[in-house]
Amino acid sequence: RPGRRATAQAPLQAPIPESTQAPGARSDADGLPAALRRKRRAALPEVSELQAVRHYTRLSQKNFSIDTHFYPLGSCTMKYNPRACNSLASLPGFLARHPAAPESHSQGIMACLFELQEMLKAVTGMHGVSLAPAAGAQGELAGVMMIRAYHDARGDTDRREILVPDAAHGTNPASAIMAGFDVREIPTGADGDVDIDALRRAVGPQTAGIMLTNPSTVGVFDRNIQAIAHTVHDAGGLLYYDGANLNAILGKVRPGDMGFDVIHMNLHKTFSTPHGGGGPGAGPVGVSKRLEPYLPVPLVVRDGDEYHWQAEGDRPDSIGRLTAFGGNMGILLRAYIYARMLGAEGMRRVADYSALNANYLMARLRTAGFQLAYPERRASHEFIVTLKHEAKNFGVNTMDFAKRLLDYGYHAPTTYFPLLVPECLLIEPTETEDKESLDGFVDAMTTIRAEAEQQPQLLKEAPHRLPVRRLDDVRAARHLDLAWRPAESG
Amino acid sequence: RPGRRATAQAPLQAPIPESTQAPGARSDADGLPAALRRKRRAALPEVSELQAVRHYTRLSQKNFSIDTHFYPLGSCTMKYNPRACNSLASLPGFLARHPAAPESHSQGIMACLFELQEMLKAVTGMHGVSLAPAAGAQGELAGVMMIRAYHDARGDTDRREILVPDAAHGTNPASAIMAGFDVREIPTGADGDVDIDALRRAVGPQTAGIMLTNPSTVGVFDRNIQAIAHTVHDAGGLLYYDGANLNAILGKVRPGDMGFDVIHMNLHKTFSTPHGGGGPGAGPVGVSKRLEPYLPVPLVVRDGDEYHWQAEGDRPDSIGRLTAFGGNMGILLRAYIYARMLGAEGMRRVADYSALNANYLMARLRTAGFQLAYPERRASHEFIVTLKHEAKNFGVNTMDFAKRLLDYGYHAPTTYFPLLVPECLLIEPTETEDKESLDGFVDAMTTIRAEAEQQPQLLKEAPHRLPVRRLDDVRAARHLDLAWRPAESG
Amino acid sequence: MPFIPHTEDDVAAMLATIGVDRIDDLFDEIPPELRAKDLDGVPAGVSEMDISRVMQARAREDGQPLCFIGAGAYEHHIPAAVWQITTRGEFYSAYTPYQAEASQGTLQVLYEFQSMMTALTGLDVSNASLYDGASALAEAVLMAVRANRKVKSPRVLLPRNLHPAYRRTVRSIVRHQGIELVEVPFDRAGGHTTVEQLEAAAGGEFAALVIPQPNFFGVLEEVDELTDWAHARNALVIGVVNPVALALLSPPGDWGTAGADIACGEGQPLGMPLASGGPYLGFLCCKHAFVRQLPGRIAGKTLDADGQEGFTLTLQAREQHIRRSKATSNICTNQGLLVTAATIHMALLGAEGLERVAAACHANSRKLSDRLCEIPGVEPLFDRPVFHERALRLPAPTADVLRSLAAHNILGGFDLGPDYPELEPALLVCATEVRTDDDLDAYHDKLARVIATRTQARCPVEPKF
Amino acid sequence: MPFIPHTEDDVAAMLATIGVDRIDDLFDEIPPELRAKDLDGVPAGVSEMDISRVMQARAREDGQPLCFIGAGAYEHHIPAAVWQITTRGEFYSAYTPYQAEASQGTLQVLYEFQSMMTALTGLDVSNASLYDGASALAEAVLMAVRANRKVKSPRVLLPRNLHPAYRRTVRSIVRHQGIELVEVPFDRAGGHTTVEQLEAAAGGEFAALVIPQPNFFGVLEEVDELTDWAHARNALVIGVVNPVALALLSPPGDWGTAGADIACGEGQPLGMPLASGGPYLGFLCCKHAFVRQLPGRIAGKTLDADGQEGFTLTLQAREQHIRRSKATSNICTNQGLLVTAATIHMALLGAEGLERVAAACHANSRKLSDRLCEIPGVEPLFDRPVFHERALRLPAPTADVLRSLAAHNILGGFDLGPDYPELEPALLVCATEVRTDDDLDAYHDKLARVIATRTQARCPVEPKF
Repeated sequence: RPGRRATAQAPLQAPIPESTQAPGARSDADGLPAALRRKRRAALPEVSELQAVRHYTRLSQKNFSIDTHFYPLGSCTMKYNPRACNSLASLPGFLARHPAAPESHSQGIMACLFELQEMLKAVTGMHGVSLAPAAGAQGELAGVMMIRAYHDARGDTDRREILVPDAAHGTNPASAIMAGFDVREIPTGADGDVDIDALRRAVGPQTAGIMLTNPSTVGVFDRNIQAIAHTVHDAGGLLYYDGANLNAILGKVRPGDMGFDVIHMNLHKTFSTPHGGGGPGAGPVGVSKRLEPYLPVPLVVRDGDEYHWQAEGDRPDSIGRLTAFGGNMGILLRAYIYARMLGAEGMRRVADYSALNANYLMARLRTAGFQLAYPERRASHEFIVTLKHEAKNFGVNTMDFAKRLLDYGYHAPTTYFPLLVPECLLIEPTETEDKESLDGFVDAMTTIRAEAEQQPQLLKEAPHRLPVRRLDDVRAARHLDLAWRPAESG
Repeated sequence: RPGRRATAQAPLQAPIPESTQAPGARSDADGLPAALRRKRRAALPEVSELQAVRHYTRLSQKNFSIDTHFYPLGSCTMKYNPRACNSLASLPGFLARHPAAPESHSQGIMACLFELQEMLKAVTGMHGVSLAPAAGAQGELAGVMMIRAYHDARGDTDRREILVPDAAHGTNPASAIMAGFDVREIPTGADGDVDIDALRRAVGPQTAGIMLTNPSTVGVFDRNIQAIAHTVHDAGGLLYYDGANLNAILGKVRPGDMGFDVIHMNLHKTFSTPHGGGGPGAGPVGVSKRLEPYLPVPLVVRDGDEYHWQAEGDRPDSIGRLTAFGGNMGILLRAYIYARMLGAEGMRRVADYSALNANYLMARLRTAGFQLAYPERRASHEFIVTLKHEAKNFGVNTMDFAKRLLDYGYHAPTTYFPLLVPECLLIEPTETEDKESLDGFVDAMTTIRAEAEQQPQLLKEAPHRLPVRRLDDVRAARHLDLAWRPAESG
Repeated sequence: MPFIPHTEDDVAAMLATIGVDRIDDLFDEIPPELRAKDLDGVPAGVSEMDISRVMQARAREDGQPLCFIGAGAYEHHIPAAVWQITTRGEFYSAYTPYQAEASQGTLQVLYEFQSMMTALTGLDVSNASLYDGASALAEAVLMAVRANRKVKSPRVLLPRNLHPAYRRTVRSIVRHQGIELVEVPFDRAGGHTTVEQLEAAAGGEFAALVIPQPNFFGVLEEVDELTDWAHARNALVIGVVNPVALALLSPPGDWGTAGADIACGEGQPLGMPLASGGPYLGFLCCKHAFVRQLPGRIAGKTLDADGQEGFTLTLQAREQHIRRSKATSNICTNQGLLVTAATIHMALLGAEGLERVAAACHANSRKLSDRLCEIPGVEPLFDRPVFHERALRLPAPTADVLRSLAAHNILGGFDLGPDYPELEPALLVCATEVRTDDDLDAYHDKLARVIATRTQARCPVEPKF
Repeated sequence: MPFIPHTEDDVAAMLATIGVDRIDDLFDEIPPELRAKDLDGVPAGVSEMDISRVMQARAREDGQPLCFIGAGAYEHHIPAAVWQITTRGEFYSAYTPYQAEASQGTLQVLYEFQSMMTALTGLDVSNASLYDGASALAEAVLMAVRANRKVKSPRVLLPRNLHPAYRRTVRSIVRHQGIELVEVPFDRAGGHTTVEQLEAAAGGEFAALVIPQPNFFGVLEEVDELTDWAHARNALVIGVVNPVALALLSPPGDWGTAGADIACGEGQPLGMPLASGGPYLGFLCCKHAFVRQLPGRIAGKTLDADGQEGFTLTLQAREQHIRRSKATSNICTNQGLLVTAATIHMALLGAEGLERVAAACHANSRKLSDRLCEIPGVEPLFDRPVFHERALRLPAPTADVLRSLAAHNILGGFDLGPDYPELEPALLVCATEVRTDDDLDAYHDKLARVIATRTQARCPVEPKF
């Protein structure tokens, strides 16, 4: 394909676009000892501005994205990212502020952050919120570290086990391990709820807490949540809420009211900050009163009309700092703007319409003959279709289905997660898609199943209409090619 | 195709995106007499923000553009539009300024406009410049109107004829007619220069002036320009310079030095303001001293440290105002920024490298066996290939060639213009394309000629790889469908 | 080198292919005596960083005063999505869609724009834009004279309460076409144009009547009556309309018994920033009968070789690049990018959204003029219903008042004096939906103080020196 | 309804399909007593226009003071193209490229980013970003302890002249992994870390040595010597580097005889605005031997079913969504959009462009510190070569001086006192290429005045009251 790596392949002696030159700059950087200087120029691309613009513009067109495609990716909440959030968070005054600027020159942004903290508290029912974590996984880490700090502060140092349902996101156990805990899995019952008996057997004096998503990753609201909370609390453990699925219940049910002690939120999911091809996210944490001393820094507090930062010195029990400069501020601003545009009513509507879309899509797919993993349950904002019959009867698997969906202009739902459902498609339409999108998706699914029956090869070789055909992941891992190198050196 | 007209087909009772609502607005607009009010709501699209964003994002992807494709479109100077020009001209202070803001609140933009006037004077060798015309064609109109005003002011009212070479842009005669002139065509010689004998025969007491492009639309610099100037001036006529091809000689030769009395510039060509899918342009006019009183208003003048507007009242002999608010200011700002980034040296480089690219591409195409219209001449910034042999031998025409180029990812050159060359491709690579682009274009042309020989149908049915196949222009003109209408009304 | 991609090796190879030694040799057909010596007056090039600094300083210098000027250009809220999409490279850096197959994005946008403008104006066809509202009116006048087959007169009635800059622009552009522009006075009490005044001004035959709705003073005309009057005289009717106002006001296609024949106006309120006056967007719509007299580009829907729908420029036989001196106009480049912005803007707002904007502007302007008329000596200039802006009589010279307000960073409105000396001291004020109650209060308070000072200063006090 | 596309008809039809009467019925599995009553604390929704007004006011409120703070975040010129392309919807609103065929744009960008970072650092492989420089260092520390098979000790040497916020972040993140962070003091005259100090601090075995280059004071470390020293003790070397500085400074891969093993740092200088501290971009590169210990996403080149080249995420077996509790890290979402910006930024500048930026910053900072040291009592704190910023000793309490400067809209630098009380009064200053000579003069003049006032005030004058 012409243009690929054109950037790095251009000759090194090419002149630099002067538009980016720093005039007056001399390459004889005075005072730098020769021994510490670079000997060979780095093999960076050497291209003109037009070449770069054209290259990256064309690359962008090879992506699916919310702005171009329906993206029913379960557990990822791929909804519309309002353009206003981008432009207002990018106002010159916000972009220019240095992270170490004094409070006297920071009241504008601090007001936004403070109000965001307050809104997140209100909508989750938590007592305190820190915006510091840079993404959901970092929020999880902060959350479990706070659980640990809580037990440690009480001298309850034998509580070294975190319970995690087998349906949980992989980040849950990974975060628990990073916080120095052991992980014990709790099975999910046939109805999709946590196996409460298994939970009762699992809790004990070693229990530090449980990490739960509710609605869970199987797309249902765990009806026993109160029993779960009592069980864990009675055993001396704390409840951690994985906010990945908060979109489903935003403003309808509050994690704090369910009995959770600590929660992280994925602002790039529930609060519609951009996914950006894999970040940046933001993973604020909320806590009940007893965990408040441990919140990660910095926090914004208000004193009269003035806002102040609280850092390590002000909060000696804090689990500390998670990034150098306090978090993904530009993302927090976007979430703030989005939350203000929604308001309380709009937040409730998020849950209403994401549930409506999910249940409608589920109903239509069921009618179209697809098998649901939990047919007796309401969908939350997402639900699971299992293609095990299609796999058995037509010899095509979920990945084949997924790749064929790309050909029809639909991003694939989440595949093979949660692991406990075979040939699993986790489907989350979100509230910002219209009925036409959902109906189109049902049509595509139906067509593909007919294709699976009649010409399964079509699925197995899919995609056919994308910039590339199916990519060889095994080869990628075996013959590692992770960076381009100039010809002479390799 | 899904999505087409989805916008307007959505039900009218759909709610408006609240993000765009004016809160507090009531639809009972007080004080408006019922008789003057609208009876039926207009059939505008009723869609959500995501639907609109997705629709227009996807539409954009169906376009070729400089940012995605090589665009060797002769006479159009499709070169890179620097992104900095866009962002700096869009600074909030510039966007917010009302056209009727007082001079006290306009010094910043007026400084830019004044300096742009001065730079355009310097690089064209003209005595005065007005930035008022909104596009090249309006600049032409202003130019010929000034010629008329000049003759009229001298009582020389019988000069009613404008001479135009047969190779000229269609706007030349059209503009002359709008200024109330008659048009007489002057033939082009076999070498591409104006037929000077024909010109000598044509001039007379009826001659108001001549409209010339130099380099001309056949892609050569008219070597007799001084003789032409003398001939016309001696006959009492004035010389009009069509600046469409100014890119070819920017900073190398100045129209004022060639003897031209009036010139328009296409800022969206030579000064790289965006073409925008067909505008906005900007068509400043420059004049020699004797035409200065007639410049269109407004102008910016400097008095000490202050800038002032000059309008009708200050310039009684002006041909007047061409738009309500003085021109395409945002485009003028972009051109100003571009001109400042280029500087004098950069302007000369524009001519140097556009000539280099054109002559290189011409040499390579000649070697590849294509026939040049003027093989003995240097190319200016553009040149002409004639496909008359291919048309005769393979039964494919220039349009077939052009459409097949699209399949290879190259925008077609200008076809069938100028009219005097049969099966004509007017090719202008511009200075911002690199050698790889030009070489790729030669390869595509060569491949297509081989296809023309072996499978001409491939060309005749082209394009094959675009969002649509070849469109039926005749049908479009016969069965006029110029606007979508709600189903109920037809 | 800014924007030049060539490496030294490239240049050497290219020169060798051409067969010359130096780039300058490529200019050897140019008479040497013509070669430019230097470009005094063009400063040396600067980096993107440096020009950024200059532009930021200049943009800041002009500040962002509180603006109550309307007068043909209106500050509306523009959804962020509009320009983020419009400036995508595929729209921003595309050419006129002559190669239709490679331009379906732009072409469909043009078609949608035409559809939306016909929906707003109630007429049959729209072109794909002209330079601005004033030049669109000039083209409308030329078109009407060409199109009117019943009346041979080249006379066109242009009311005095039409925007002064429009009147001047029309005069500039049509002056050499043998057209006579007849000015029609307005009613001094109402600010509108009456049939009686038209009768008197018309005198005899005329090809077309121009009706601005609302007119320059914001006053609403009796469009039905005026339209029928003109039609009864075999003249064509040209409506000059504000597209946002059309969300609430009767569209030209519905005026009178037969509807106006042509509508034109300024598209700026549909998503274009004020931006010192441009680029804006002229629109021009007409009845189907006149489509071949319509200047400018037009997109049409057609089929491709597979029978699939697609879009293309059509009726190009009207245009200069085909018809040359016989074209309907010399226009070629129009305002494509602004069409894109306007189309996205209208799609985002929808009809109800536009209605709300219009209603909010109207309410805000009413509130403003009511507040200002609490100040002694400030009163409405006309007694007829207005839309969106209002002309006020002041108790002190307008220019002085505006200057004092500007010193406090308030742009108080448009001074009617220079264009309408008979109305002095008079001011045209406007408050769109973006002005808050605080803004209105600030204006009221400052104006009250300025006027109090001014009117006191009128008392004959001897200078002390 | 903001961002909800449903019409009433849609809702009715959808409810009928589902078989419920009202949307609220869809929540009937939720225990009623858990249903939220109200959301006090969440204000009513506002329009885009209204929130625009709020945000514009707040952005203005924080002003744009003249900033001479570096300390890990640097104001560089960012070419306009960078963010105009990065915020295109296809990059901005895309998900993590798990469906590789539908994500070739993002994946190729990641691959190019990895290529550029390995070129800059001189190491073999790079991941596709971490949250920021400090958390990247924390991951580097964890990785080094895992990867060092020769030394079992969980001790890691962390010099005191490493950025204080980085030290705190590392401590927060690794605290529960049984890792001991050993602080190494710096040389009080040079500001750098010496082998002698390392020897003394190390005591015994350690898994890794962290070397910042330049260090927090801007002082250059003798990286070759330190690297060889650590390698001789079987420890791994982690370089913490500024990517712009790497255009001029020896890359970690070249340090000492064998090169550093891991390099990490803050990618903000590669096209990210200061933006109050984020989102930024952590990078992490290492030798090929450690690739399976590398946390975070990695893109690789592979072939598709037609044998055509393409890109995909690879080595996912390291990651949490596959390995769950055995993953190399819990990281999942990273900083994809910033990677896009950094990649475009580097492509636009190229190596020479980055060199010029680095050289200009360095020259500007030298000029600044020279100017400031003309002021009596202001002098360099350390005598070793510096890059890009410099620590100064002040003749007056730093906090007071900075407060006075801030009152004049100058942010004079980073106060070293709170983190290094032993250095008080001391200030870290920086002037990147965006600061002009006028800016430097303004700072000099204001600082001279502030210090003059302060030092006079120190004279023992009796209060008059």
